[in-house]
Amino acid sequence: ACGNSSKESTSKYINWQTSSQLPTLDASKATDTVSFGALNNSNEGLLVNAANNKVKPGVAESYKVSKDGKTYTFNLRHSKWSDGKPVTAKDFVYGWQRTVNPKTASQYSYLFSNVANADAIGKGKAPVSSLGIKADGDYKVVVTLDKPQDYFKYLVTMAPFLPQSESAVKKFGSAYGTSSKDMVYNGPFKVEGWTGTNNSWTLVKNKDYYNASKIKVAGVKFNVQNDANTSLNQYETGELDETALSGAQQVSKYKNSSEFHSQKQASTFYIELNEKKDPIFKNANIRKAISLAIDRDEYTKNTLGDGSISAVGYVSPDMSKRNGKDFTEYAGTKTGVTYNLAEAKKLWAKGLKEVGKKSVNYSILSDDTDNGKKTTEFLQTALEKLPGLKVSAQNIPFKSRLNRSQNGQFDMVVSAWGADFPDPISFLQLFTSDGSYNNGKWSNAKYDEYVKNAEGVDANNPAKRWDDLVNAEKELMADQGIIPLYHQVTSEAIKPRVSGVQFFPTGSPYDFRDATISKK
Amino acid sequence: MENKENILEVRNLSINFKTYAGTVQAIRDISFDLKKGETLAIVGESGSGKSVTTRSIMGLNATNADVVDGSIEFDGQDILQLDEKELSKLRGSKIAEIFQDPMTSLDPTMKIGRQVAEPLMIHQGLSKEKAMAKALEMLKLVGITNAEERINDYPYQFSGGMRQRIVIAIALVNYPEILIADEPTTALDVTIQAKILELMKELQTKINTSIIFITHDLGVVAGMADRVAVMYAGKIVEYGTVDEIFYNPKHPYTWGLLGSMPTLDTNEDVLPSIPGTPPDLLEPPVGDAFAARNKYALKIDTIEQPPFFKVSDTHYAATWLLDDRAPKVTPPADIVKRQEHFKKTKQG
Amino acid sequence: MVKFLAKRVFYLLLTLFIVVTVTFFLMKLMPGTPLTNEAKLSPAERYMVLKQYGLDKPVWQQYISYLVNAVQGNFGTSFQFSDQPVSYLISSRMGPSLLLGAQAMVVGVIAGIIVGAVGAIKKSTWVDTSTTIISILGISIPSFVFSVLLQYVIALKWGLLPIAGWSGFAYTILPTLALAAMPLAESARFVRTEMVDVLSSDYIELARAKGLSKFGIIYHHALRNSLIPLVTIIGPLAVNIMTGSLVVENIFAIPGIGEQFVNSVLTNDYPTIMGLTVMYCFLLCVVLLITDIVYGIIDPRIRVAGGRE
Amino acid sequence: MADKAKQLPKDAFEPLSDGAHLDNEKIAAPSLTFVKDSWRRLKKNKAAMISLYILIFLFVVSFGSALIPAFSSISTHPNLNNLPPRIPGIDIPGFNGTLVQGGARVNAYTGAAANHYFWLGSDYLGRDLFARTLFGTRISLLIAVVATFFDLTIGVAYGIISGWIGGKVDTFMQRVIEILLSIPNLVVMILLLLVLKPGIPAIIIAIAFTSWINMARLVRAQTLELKSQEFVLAARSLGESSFKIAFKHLLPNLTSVIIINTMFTIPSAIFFEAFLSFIGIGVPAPAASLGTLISNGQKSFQFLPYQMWVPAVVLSLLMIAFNILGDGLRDAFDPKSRE
Amino acid sequence: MLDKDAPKILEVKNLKQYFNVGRKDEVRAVDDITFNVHEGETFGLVGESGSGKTTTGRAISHLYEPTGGEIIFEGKDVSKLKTKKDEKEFRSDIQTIFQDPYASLNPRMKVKDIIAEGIDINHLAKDKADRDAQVEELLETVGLNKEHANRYPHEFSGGQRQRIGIARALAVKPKFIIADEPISALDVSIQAQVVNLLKDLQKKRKLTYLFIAHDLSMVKYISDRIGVMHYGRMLEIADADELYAHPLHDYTRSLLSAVPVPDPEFERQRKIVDYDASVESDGKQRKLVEIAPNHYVRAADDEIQMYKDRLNS
Ligand SMILES: Nc1ncnc2c1ncn2[C@@H]1O[C@H](COP(=O)(O)OP(=O)(O)OP(=O)(O)O)[C@@H](O)[C@H]1O
Ligand SMILES: Nc1ncnc2c1ncn2[C@@H]1O[C@H](COP(=O)(O)OP(=O)(O)OP(=O)(O)O)[C@@H](O)[C@H]1O
Ligand SMILES: [Mg+2]
Ligand SMILES: [Mg+2]
Repeated sequence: ACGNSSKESTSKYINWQTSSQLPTLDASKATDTVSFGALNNSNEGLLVNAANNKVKPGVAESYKVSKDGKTYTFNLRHSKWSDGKPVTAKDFVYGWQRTVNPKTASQYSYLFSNVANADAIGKGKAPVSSLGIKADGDYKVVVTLDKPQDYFKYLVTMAPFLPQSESAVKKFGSAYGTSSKDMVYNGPFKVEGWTGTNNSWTLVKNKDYYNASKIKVAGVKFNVQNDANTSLNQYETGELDETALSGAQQVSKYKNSSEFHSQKQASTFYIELNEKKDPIFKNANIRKAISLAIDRDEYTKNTLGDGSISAVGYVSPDMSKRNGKDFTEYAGTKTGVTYNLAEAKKLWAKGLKEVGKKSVNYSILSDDTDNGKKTTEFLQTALEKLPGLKVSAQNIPFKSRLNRSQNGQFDMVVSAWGADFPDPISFLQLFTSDGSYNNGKWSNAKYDEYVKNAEGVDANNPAKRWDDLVNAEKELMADQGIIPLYHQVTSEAIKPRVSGVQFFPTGSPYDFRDATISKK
Repeated sequence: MENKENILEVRNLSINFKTYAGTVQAIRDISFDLKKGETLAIVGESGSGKSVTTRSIMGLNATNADVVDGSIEFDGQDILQLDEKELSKLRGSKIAEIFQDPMTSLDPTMKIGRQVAEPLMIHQGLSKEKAMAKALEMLKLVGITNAEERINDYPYQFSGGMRQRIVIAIALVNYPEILIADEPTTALDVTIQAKILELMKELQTKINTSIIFITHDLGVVAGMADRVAVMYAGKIVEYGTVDEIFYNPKHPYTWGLLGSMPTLDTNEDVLPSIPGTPPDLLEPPVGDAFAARNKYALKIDTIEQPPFFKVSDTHYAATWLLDDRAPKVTPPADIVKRQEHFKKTKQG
Repeated sequence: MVKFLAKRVFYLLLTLFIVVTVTFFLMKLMPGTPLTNEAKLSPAERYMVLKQYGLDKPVWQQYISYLVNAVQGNFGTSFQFSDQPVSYLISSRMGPSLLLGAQAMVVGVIAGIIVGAVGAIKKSTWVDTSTTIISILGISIPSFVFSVLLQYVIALKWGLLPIAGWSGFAYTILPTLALAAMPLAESARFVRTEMVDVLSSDYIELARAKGLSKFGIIYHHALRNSLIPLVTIIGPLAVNIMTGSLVVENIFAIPGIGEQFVNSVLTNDYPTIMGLTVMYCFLLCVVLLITDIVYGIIDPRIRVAGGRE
Repeated sequence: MADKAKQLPKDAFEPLSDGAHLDNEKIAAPSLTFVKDSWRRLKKNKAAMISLYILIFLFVVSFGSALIPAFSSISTHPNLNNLPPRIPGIDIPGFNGTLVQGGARVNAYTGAAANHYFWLGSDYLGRDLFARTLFGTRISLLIAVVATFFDLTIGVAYGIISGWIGGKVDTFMQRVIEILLSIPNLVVMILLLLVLKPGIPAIIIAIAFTSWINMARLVRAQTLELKSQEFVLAARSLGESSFKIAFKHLLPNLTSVIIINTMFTIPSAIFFEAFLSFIGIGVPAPAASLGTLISNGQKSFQFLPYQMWVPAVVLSLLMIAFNILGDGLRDAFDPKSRE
Repeated sequence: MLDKDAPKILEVKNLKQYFNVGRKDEVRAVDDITFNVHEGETFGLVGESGSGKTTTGRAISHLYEPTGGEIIFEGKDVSKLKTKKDEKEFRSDIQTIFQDPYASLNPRMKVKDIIAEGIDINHLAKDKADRDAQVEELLETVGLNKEHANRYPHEFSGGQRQRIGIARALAVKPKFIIADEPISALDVSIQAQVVNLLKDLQKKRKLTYLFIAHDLSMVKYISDRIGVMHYGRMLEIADADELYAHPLHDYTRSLLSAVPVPDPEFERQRKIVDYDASVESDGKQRKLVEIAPNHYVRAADDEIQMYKDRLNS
């Protein structure tokens, strides 16, 4: 079956569906993918994300990294803001300082923590001006890091690292970034028609963009559409050029169609077991038994059915590569994610004996989204196959779930982590003993060591660092510190007339600068 | 008075109602006439069929009513055969009705002027202004003080007596030939009732309309009626002139009615009363429906319905007691007293 | 009348005060802050974020300032939309909801009156039965099912109207229909009962005795008297529409307040939830107040009394 | 005139043996109590009776099925998911296990599923939709029962107290109701969700807060009316205590109002819950109400329409039946509709 | 019949009963009325609708707290009954028969339980059998069959219901019965049944009646003395025959002139006397004055002579 691509629009604009509203255009305040998407398409940072885990020049025509990996020098091209003012090194300095400044209350300032003095500034212990970014003339930016950071090049593509025009920020004051008018742009597109709260906005080609001649589409119209049926209907009648496919049926309808696009997200869903609250989970056999009892293939294929793939480990595949080989191939262990009910039962029995219990009763916490509910329902039946385990389900809104995870108010929780940038460390740093997202309080000295080395001694040695990361992943899986479930894959249908849209697993989800619309 | 022409002739009217419980034989073969300019009172206890009778004269039978038989001749046409359109031409113009309860029979949301003017606009095709002017006149006629101002008031702003006057104004505004008054004063105080009755009599002479007056208050009947028809269980059991009915009643039911209502100078220790309750019209008894409550009942009453016996040219009663074969019974003392009184006045 | 009004306004304010207070303290019981990546922030940064939302002060101070601000129509800043005042969020999304609500109300109530009146006039016939079925279906079929069917059949299969969105009158038709079903059914039912009563009242009998035609009776006497009490259910109907709009706006992608409410609930945007709650109550109170006043104006019986039981 | 009389017995004109026939106070009709009388009238109302039977049927089947293991514990078979209805021996499209896919009707029961029969299809976890719907009906009815409970306790008590005591107490209680009334019940629910986790307790509390208001108002109005009735005055002048009057005289006379209103509370509670489930704050998985089932079904409505139709039809049936029965009871209890 | 020297069973002194005191819609339903009722007599109360008759009756049976004045029943001030026992005793001594035979019986109770309510409250029955026996006897007293005990009120006609109401009142063996328009809602033919029953009971049980009615002919027939009320005030009190023979107050005259009499002859001669109520509010101080023995009229000092003249004319 294929999507009988009934109608197509003739609009010069690409009509794009998005499931949530645009919260802000203020780079310092953005926290979500919709904002990131709008910002990265309407503004340009030093570097720009490119396909295959690469970066390409943005406002910086070129850059240099010092030997010790601590100093980055970016050479800027001559380009303009949409209000006609030139984009200069000062705009980057100002933008970064503004984000790090605790007064701004940016929630992503932690991304800057390797930039010199950033942490001290964040704690209010150093002046903002001491941040490790300096303008050398109008067109050269020099960044100093506290310690080498192999993936810094990815960070500078992200929205919080975008330049910000001081004059614009001053001019718009508190309204800055709260509507498409109260903002200036230096990217390939400008945002128009966004009042701050409405359900649609448009990325319109920015004629002041230095590379404007290369931009082939007039723009992209975004429509917020929550209801999956409605948006599919709109897609099929040609009102939309793109729609997210949600649920098994929508996915399978388009799976074999040329309109089908799927994008692996750098995001993994996993179960955390609360070792602090329920010491029984300190027992590795128990943890392994739980993992082995879950048939992930059945789960992703039959229950989720939205194209997401069974977990191959913790770090998601197709995000980070070395020598053309994916991280998961290096880490290549399936021990923590296989299904073997017989073995599970054995381990479970053994584990129970070790902790001296006959039967236990736990709840499993998850989001109240569709998938969240399906997940708990599935896990409930799957885990109750372990004799003596009784599971109840709890589905609550995302933020409440987050809160309860962090406060340790759970037995088992289904968490998800999406990488901020395409490097395994973005995943692995979570589960160190003192990791702030280590909600289950799993603790493993070897693992801690590997992660520490990757961030420290081996930071400027890519090969060793890579090994550290691979070992950390192996250790995590071997000890079953968490129980990975699946890696999220988003699927969408895109009309054949649209091509050239670039998708990314982290940061801004899409890039329209190379998009084209074929005329019929 | 005797030779006045009949304006309405009801013949052999029988009406049934279909209900969940069965068929109610509400009216069973009644016939009567109404003469021009006279007032005919219909009396009888509750449920005897008074309202059903008048309703069919208005052509306003309930939806579950079934006219089994009979005719109502008015103006050379049988009202029962008219269609809704022809009926509505009659209603409010030739035949009008005053309802029992003045508190509920006016539209609470319409100004009273308009309510009085409505029949004029419908039947005479008058413009609103003209109709209102006439309505005003009528309201004055029925004694609404300050009518000019009050014409724009709503019903709730009037007292019961005033409302009844308005209802009368509505009924009379087209000078109907027949006015039906179904217990028009039961809901009112005696003093107000007296005034309303006075007013009706006055207006009747002015407009020369015939009135069918329904009540169970024999006092009112005595004051209002020229002729009286007594109904019992869906039948007329006695009719005659008002003097005949009050002073020379022949039917034991009429005796009972009269006796049970003390006059200001009644002072017997025990009031004559009619024992028991009226029959169930779902299954009217065989023979005389009144037999079960009649202490003068004869055997034949349980076998055969009594026909009308003539007492005088104007006076008929349906009781076997008037049959030659029947034993002579002495009516209750109270009635005898009346009869004596009657004889005296007739002579004197 | 003035006294009556003053009293009602006082109760309105009291209600709002209670609602504001209850909401406020319930929110306070609630875990969660505007922070998404709380764990990664330094205490200073965390403090700054909290300060930005005024969450750094003691609860009673927050309460006082919330009250003071609420009086001025200021409900703080949304968690979901950074720097966006809740009042702006509400006001900018009010338009579509009000328009839809009003349209649905007008369409629903008028159609309901017709359906109900016809049913009452043709009481105990097949017409009555079918109008009764219409109103029972309207009450019985959930708006979300009805919306989906409308969209599927009329927009998708027949292609008569746009599927969803908000750009012009055509876009309002389906959601209006979906929303109007409930008021239609409710008012049809109400009008029918009321009219059956009225039609058996003495003054209708008198109107018939006056010789009015069937139409005249209905038009001049029955309708008005059966419609006046309809005003009393306008309030509950308005509530129905408010709740209904939550679903309908979502399905038809209408940038209205209902859609925002669901979103805010799902994203734990407390200031917005509070603002919307207060606003819903306010709207409802105002609707109830207006219906009371209107009732007094159009029903002559209580015009002078200035109030009703 | 009189001579058309037929053959009469000889003693026809004798008085009836004195007074014997005057048994005037006899009531011939069989004694019909109010309930019997109303029941008789209800029985004449076909639609209401059918509704009553449907409701009884749904109650019995949904609660009865809880005793049958196959229905009470619903197992998941992720590999048998999303199968359309198939009933053995029936070959009508829609019930023969076929499905329209990409324009063609195909048999969905292939592979592992070949030997299974899901009479009303299966859901995304391969659960039997029939069993799930019964379960959902059970939950929905349960919520209805709870709403009824609050209606009958809080609502009735509040109404009686307010109306019966009157005066300042009444004014105060009416103000409270006015305030409660001007808070949309969805808002109540959402506020509750801030403190409680979503689920049946939260829904029940929300219903407890709001559902009884209508009942209280109706009961109060009726109480006020009854209060001035002479039979209540009679009881008072006999020295009956207020409490006893409320129980012996008011309550029995309120029954029809109460029953009728209950018939309308039930569907609105079911509806309210369904609505909450639809916007995602209803009963938590794996429990499901009809609302959750519809909400789930609606998401794949275009592909697996039966997943929405099955619960939607049951829900609508419940709503319609309760409404019609309510209407029927109103007519049956209404003294005005007496013949 | 009237025993002039019979002791006073009830004294109403300056009774005031206002509603909604202090509000805009204050009603002075009963405004300073005084009268006595002697043991064994029937005191009739007439007056137009809204004149305060019912309110007077209810105030006497202590269903309202009087705004002012005293009600003394058998020497005890009704509003000062302290103990439960006194209260109970009082409640069973005074009973009311209501106007509306439909509204006065609880439609959801069996006749048996309606009648026995007073028996239950006062624990007058030894056991269930005794209770049934008492009910049966009461039914018989009011002319109904014992088979009726298990039926519901709606199965009875108005007259029968009224008799059930009477039976209920009699159940507690009262001394004093307030009959508030007990026959106004009944059919003419039934009215006599009830009136006869009341008279009969009075004789047999030595009851005292306060008989309230519209229907003056009936009031005259049944009452020994009559009080005429208007606008919450008592305008005239006299023996029944005296009142009819020599009505003194203009209002009484007007009322009498309006009574329809079932006698065409009489009716033809009838003249309605109008009454202008505004004289009552001319500001003059009026009180009940005994113009002739036992004949009281509400009069101002300067009117006394006029009334005396009227009496003798
Ligand atoms: N629409 C109807 N359906 C069934 N029975 C009816 C209907 N209308 C009247 N009846 C019955 O017909 C009989 C006569 O009723 P009608 O109203 O004429 O009595 P009435 O003499 O006017 O009594 P009242 O003095 O109480 O007004 C009664 O038994 C009544 O119950
Ligand atoms: N509970 C009450 N609250 C306010 N006003 C009342 C109340 N009870 C009676 N009234 C008013 O008191 C006045 C006297 O009423 P009451 O019932 O005593 O008159 P009545 O003489 O019995 O009249 P009717 O002949 O109509 O029975 C009337 O104006 C009535 O409206
Ligand atoms: Mg009648
Ligand atoms: Mg009274």
